[in-house]
Amino acid sequence: MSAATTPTPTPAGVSPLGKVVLALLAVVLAGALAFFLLWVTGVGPLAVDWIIETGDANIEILRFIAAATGVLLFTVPAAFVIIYMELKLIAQMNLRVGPDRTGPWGSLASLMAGLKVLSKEDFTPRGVDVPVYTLAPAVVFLASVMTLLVIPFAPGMAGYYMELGLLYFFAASGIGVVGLMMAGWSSFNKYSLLGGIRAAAAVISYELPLILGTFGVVLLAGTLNLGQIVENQAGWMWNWYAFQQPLALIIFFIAATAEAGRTPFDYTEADSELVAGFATEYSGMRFGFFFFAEYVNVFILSALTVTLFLGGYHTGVDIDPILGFLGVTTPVELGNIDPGSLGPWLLAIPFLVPPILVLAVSGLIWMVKSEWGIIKSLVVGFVLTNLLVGAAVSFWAIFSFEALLGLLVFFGKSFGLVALFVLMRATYPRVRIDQMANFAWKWLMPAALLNIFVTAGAIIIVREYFS
Amino acid sequence: MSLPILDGGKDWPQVLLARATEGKLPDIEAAEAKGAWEAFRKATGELSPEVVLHTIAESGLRGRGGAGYPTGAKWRDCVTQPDPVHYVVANGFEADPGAQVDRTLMELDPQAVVEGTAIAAWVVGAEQAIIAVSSSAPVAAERLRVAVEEAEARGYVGGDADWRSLRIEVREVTGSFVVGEETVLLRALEGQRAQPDQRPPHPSRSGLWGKPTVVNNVKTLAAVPWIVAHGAGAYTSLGSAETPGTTLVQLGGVVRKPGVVEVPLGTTVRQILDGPGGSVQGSLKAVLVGGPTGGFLPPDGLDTPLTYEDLGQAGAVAGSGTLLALDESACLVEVATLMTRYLNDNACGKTIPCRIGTRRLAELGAGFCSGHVRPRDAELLSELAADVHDAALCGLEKDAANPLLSVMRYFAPEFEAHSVRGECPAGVCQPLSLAGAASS
Amino acid sequence: MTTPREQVRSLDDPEVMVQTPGTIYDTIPPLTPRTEREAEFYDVGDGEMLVNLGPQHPSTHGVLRVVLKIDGEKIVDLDPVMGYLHRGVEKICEHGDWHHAISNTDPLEYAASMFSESLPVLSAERLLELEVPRRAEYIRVLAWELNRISSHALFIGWLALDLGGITPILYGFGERDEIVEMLASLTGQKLLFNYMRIGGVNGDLNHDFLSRLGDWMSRAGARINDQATLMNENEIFVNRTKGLGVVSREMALQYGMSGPPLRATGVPYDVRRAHPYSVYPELEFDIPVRSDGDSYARYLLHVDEIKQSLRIIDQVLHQMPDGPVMAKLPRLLRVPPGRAFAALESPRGQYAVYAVSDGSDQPFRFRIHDPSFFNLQAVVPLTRGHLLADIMAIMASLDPIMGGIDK
Amino acid sequence: MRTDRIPGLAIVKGMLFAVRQVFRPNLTVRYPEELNEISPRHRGRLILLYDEAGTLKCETCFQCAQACPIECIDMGGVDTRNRYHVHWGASEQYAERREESALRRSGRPVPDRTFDPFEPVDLGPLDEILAAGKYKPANALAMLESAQGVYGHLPVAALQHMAHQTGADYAALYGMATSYPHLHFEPPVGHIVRVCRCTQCTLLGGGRVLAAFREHLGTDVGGVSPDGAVRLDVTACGGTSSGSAYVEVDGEPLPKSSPEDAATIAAALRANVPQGEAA
Repeated sequence: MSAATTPTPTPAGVSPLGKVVLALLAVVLAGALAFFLLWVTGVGPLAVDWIIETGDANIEILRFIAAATGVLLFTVPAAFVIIYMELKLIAQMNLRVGPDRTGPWGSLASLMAGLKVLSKEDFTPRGVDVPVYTLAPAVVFLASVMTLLVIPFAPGMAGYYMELGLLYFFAASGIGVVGLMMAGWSSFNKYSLLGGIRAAAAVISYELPLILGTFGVVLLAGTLNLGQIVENQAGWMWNWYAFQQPLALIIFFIAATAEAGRTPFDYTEADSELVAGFATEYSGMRFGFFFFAEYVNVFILSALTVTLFLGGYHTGVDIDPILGFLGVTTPVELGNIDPGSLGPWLLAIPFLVPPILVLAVSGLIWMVKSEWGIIKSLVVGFVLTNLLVGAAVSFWAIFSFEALLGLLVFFGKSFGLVALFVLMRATYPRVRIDQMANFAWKWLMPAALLNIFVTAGAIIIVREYFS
Repeated sequence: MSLPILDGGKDWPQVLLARATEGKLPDIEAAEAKGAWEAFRKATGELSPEVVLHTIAESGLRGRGGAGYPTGAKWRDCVTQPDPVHYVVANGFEADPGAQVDRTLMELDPQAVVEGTAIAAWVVGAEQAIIAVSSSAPVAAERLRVAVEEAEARGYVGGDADWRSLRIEVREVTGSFVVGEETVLLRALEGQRAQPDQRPPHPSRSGLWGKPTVVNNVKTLAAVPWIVAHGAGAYTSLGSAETPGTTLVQLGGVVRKPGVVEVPLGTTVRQILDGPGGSVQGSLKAVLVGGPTGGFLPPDGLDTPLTYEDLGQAGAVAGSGTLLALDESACLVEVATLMTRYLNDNACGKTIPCRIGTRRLAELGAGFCSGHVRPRDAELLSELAADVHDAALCGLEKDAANPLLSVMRYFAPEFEAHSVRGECPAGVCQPLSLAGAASS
Repeated sequence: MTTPREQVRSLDDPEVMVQTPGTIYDTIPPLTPRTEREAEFYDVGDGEMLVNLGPQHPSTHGVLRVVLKIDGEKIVDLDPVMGYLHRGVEKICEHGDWHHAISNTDPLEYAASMFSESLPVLSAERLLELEVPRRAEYIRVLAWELNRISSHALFIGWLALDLGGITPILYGFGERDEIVEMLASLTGQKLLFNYMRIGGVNGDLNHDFLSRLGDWMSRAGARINDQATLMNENEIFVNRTKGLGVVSREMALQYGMSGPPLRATGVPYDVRRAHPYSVYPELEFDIPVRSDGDSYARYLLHVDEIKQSLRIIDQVLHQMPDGPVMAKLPRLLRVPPGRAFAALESPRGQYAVYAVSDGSDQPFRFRIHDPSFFNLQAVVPLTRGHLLADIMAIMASLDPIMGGIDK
Repeated sequence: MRTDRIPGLAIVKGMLFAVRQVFRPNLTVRYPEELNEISPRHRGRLILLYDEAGTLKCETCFQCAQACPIECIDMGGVDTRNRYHVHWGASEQYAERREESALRRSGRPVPDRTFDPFEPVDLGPLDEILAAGKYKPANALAMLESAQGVYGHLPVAALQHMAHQTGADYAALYGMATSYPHLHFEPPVGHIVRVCRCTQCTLLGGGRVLAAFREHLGTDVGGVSPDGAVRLDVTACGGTSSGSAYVEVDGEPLPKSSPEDAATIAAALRANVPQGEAA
């Protein structure tokens, strides 16, 4: 350690970043080598042909698998977004700040909650009926995830266009309740037993109005294929079934809250009575599944409401007449607008649209973050709009304008309804189980039946006398 | 400064002071002539550690440090510990300022102590042994070091063969009265703060540096060679049935011939006083047995035999082995109070009952002496004494209240004299100004 | 006659042994029942189940265990078990002097500790016939009323939380925090104030407290009105509480209930008017009374009482005289021998103490009468036959504080 | 469902109200950034209190300070034997407690000698002792003894330096030193009076002699007279005292001792007259 010899900077091993780069380099070299070998020995082209050939043969299965994985992968981030939205919204309503430590404005709070739940030990208490106990969360989660397959997110972008889409939807979501009862029964705890049985009672009394509620729409649409139902609601806002079936919408929405176990009816895990209802004995990722399943349920039911009643991915504004007014004569297929035909308005777009967008976004930010001051929210707004527009344009380039617009509109409506669910959670106390049951049988069921008769009658009259 | 050696009664055996040669510095040749290290050679040569341990246990030898714990059991407990490293500590730290019993033994027959330590270390399998001596006895420490060097020269210890590689070290320790306590001494040897530790675990399980350690009084270790040489049966025949063997007692006070004498356990206090002590000058008022933590025995209590159990019942304790005869000129209440105050000053302060309790006991005693007595004081004193005894973490605290308690038990009229009539039978007490006590 | 100790059978007694785990319906059979009511309660019919509600449960306002015998959702019978928070405060008070009693009785009604700590103060003053300076009396009334508002704000929040609404509790705490911050600047503490002293109060009003009180008065009770708008007409809340746990006049008087549960049945009994103490006779305020005695009436009553308390605070601030805040007291306070019964109107009812002094500086006996002890007993007849979710609503509306009940 | 009014109206009103709340400023105080200002009368702060009789409620026995897991107990004061004890533990528990002595801030006049500026001491020899002891707190006793050998006593500067170097806590070293009677804090004195406190000497009036010495030297056993001239200490006669209690003055034993002699000797020693004339 004498100071005489000048200490040469011995490389204390490769820095972490160096290690990553080295690994990548290795992979790339291996790939190149493999490719070169395949190509030289002639095996490569044969393999490629074989892949293409078998692919064509059963494109359907491949498509289904792609759709299913896409749906599965989509649910988890959606659940994170909804959890964060609920945390933040309820906090603001309670004059609280809500999560604001993890990530900007606490946006990573739900992600952290997910990781925390992942890292907790899922402990199996003694005296538990082990097979049923471990399977319950899987059943509940899968049930709610499978239903997403049939919902049309955007034109041409639904998991699988099933003829009996709606029937499949209710069948899948029905299994969820079985999962709840499995959990309630197997965890050898009186409170969770009560929670499980309450879930059963809720299903019996609310599944019927939920399904009967949709009969009106089915009668009007004439098909169970959700994609077709949404197509029927194209054009102006009043084509939406909500305006033709207002009563059905209300019935469906109330039954949906009960189905999802949301606040006026969240007796399955009513924390002030049953501690944590059916999920009392669960911990770690198993509890995480229940937790996610509940929020995915909320999203699915609001998505279904949007699909059935609020015109799915349609903007509710018939674009053609406006274009006519703007002097655009040819029936415009949104995808290939001929810029030239816009005439003077073409200039408007680059100058008017960005500032309006920026002002809108920063206005929104300024309202939420009043203490930031105008300049800061403007800056943040500007950055955010650029990101959004960038993402939208790139999405547009990949798919198509309709798909982009459809997706945005669909998500806007769905998350709007989810916000409504969250609002209800903030302001409502819990309904007692017997009040809930007789409300379902005495009010919702007759209303749903009445609605079906009225719609049927109307259809017959219209077909008979007007067409 | 050292007291004369008195010759014991007619048939009293000489175990510890067999080789006590007056005046001349005992060297190893003379000692060996009289049989020193012979037991060590016999043990290490012919016998195995297990046999020696068995003989010690059979002999019923009990610790002379004051607690009277059977030495055989203590060694066996230490031997059975899995930890390979063991220590042996000879406790020559004589805490009682008024006693020089251990010092006399160490000065007159250091070989016995060193040999006993060596045998103990050999049995227990200790690589290192420490003989702790109080820094107020430099002569004893010097002679012990000489004895150790001679033993190393002889090759008994300090060699390099496995069991002969034992290194014996003589360490001078300075500290207050409480350092005489087993665990406190270990802490002092480790250089830590001199405070006792919770027992169990006993030092035989985790002592010096946390290793199993055998801590024995020098008197106990000095008896070990004699037992190994003469066999267990011979030792049990000496002294009383449940506490065989002899111990050293120091006579003082108004006895005609003060000095140190070797006494078989079980002999009564009266025999010791009248025999070697040459009976008492003037009228005997009380006998203090056991130094500052001992108890006062009334004249009619002199027949209690010198054993741990009987002394315990009588309210005294073997302690440092001092017998002080008091005549009418001593005011027992004042002496007891001063002894309690001494114990409080020398307490380590670790437990509240000991640090505060003994102080309040001293104040109560001073209250009696100076006559400021509150109605419930006597009752409060006995109650407080019981509490201090129960909360004891070390020997000092357990016996701290013995003086006052024994005076209240046997000399109640003297207490009444002080509290009710406010005058002192011995005419000694003026308003005693205990510096701290009176003013607070 | 075998004492209860012998009746306890050891765990390895086969009959007591727990059967093989796994069946959800097995319960450890209780000890041999001591009373015939216990015998009748513990023989479980078929289809019935014994469930423990508490002692560690989210909505039992402290540590209370209720053994429920339920048939599905319906509560067949219930047996509340109390004593989990029992520390023997009355006995402890006998060992400390009268000043210690103040800090001992502080945590009894921890949601409104200004009242429970005044017990030893009022009873000692009554025994000493001590004349408390008028300014101290006014400051006491001010502190009482502020504490009453914060306690009512909490009550409304708890009631809503027990019924599932999660927003009103936040508004309640918003209101309570402001008041409690104010009292902290006056007394130094936020929950257990320890502010009352025998012969007056611990400290005079200071600038910090007055400035906070001033700007709070301007928007006093605003957040409680927020709670009211959220809950008063809300159909779900009204359905859950209207006509639930109806307490009749006779039943209330028979159970010795007091405070809002009693006034909800039409009996206008309020200690501030019935046995006036301190300077209440000089203040005008009326006692809100309702007649239908159900949980909803009790809730509305609390909202009205807050308005009355605001009126009182206004008057007190205007009539506040000057002068000392503490009477002269000997260093070693020896209370003359005798007996005194001192009562005051706490947010939950009549808080009273029967104090006996034997002339020494320590109270001889300190019998505390806690209102929630009597109010909570009504839970058993009220919830029998109702559903599991109702027990929360009824218990929350009776507003029990376990600290005061178990003492 | 009671429908004397439009059924859903109140619920909708409640929801609209909740939405309006979103835009009102929220009440949370974000703790680490914004601090709720504590009222001057806040009673949560740990400040040493006197009991009614005005005596310190605490004997600074250090047990709580050593037991405190987060070392937040900051204590200083005088113990019953009038020996000052030192501060212990980090004092940044409350942001505003930057100054050294919580006591001084509490406005109570307590002699706090530790924080008087102690005069620096030549730490050279101490470093050698520390090196010999391999800076290990386990050898603290040996190092303290050799330090006393060098300086004649244990100066505060030396103890502080030793604490910093070995990493042992200052109070632990101080506590160690106080538990051994042969280690002293006061600078070396001119004269030392040693009195034997064995039972034999007590019987011969040792108690009264010691009391007299305490009174005239103005200190207790193990202490130094206020003017720093004489130290009162303990010795052991081993039971050989006869006639009167065994007393040593500067090493030579007195032929006989009595309370009166004690008074004269004490006075003489303090007047710094060589011991010869006083006897």
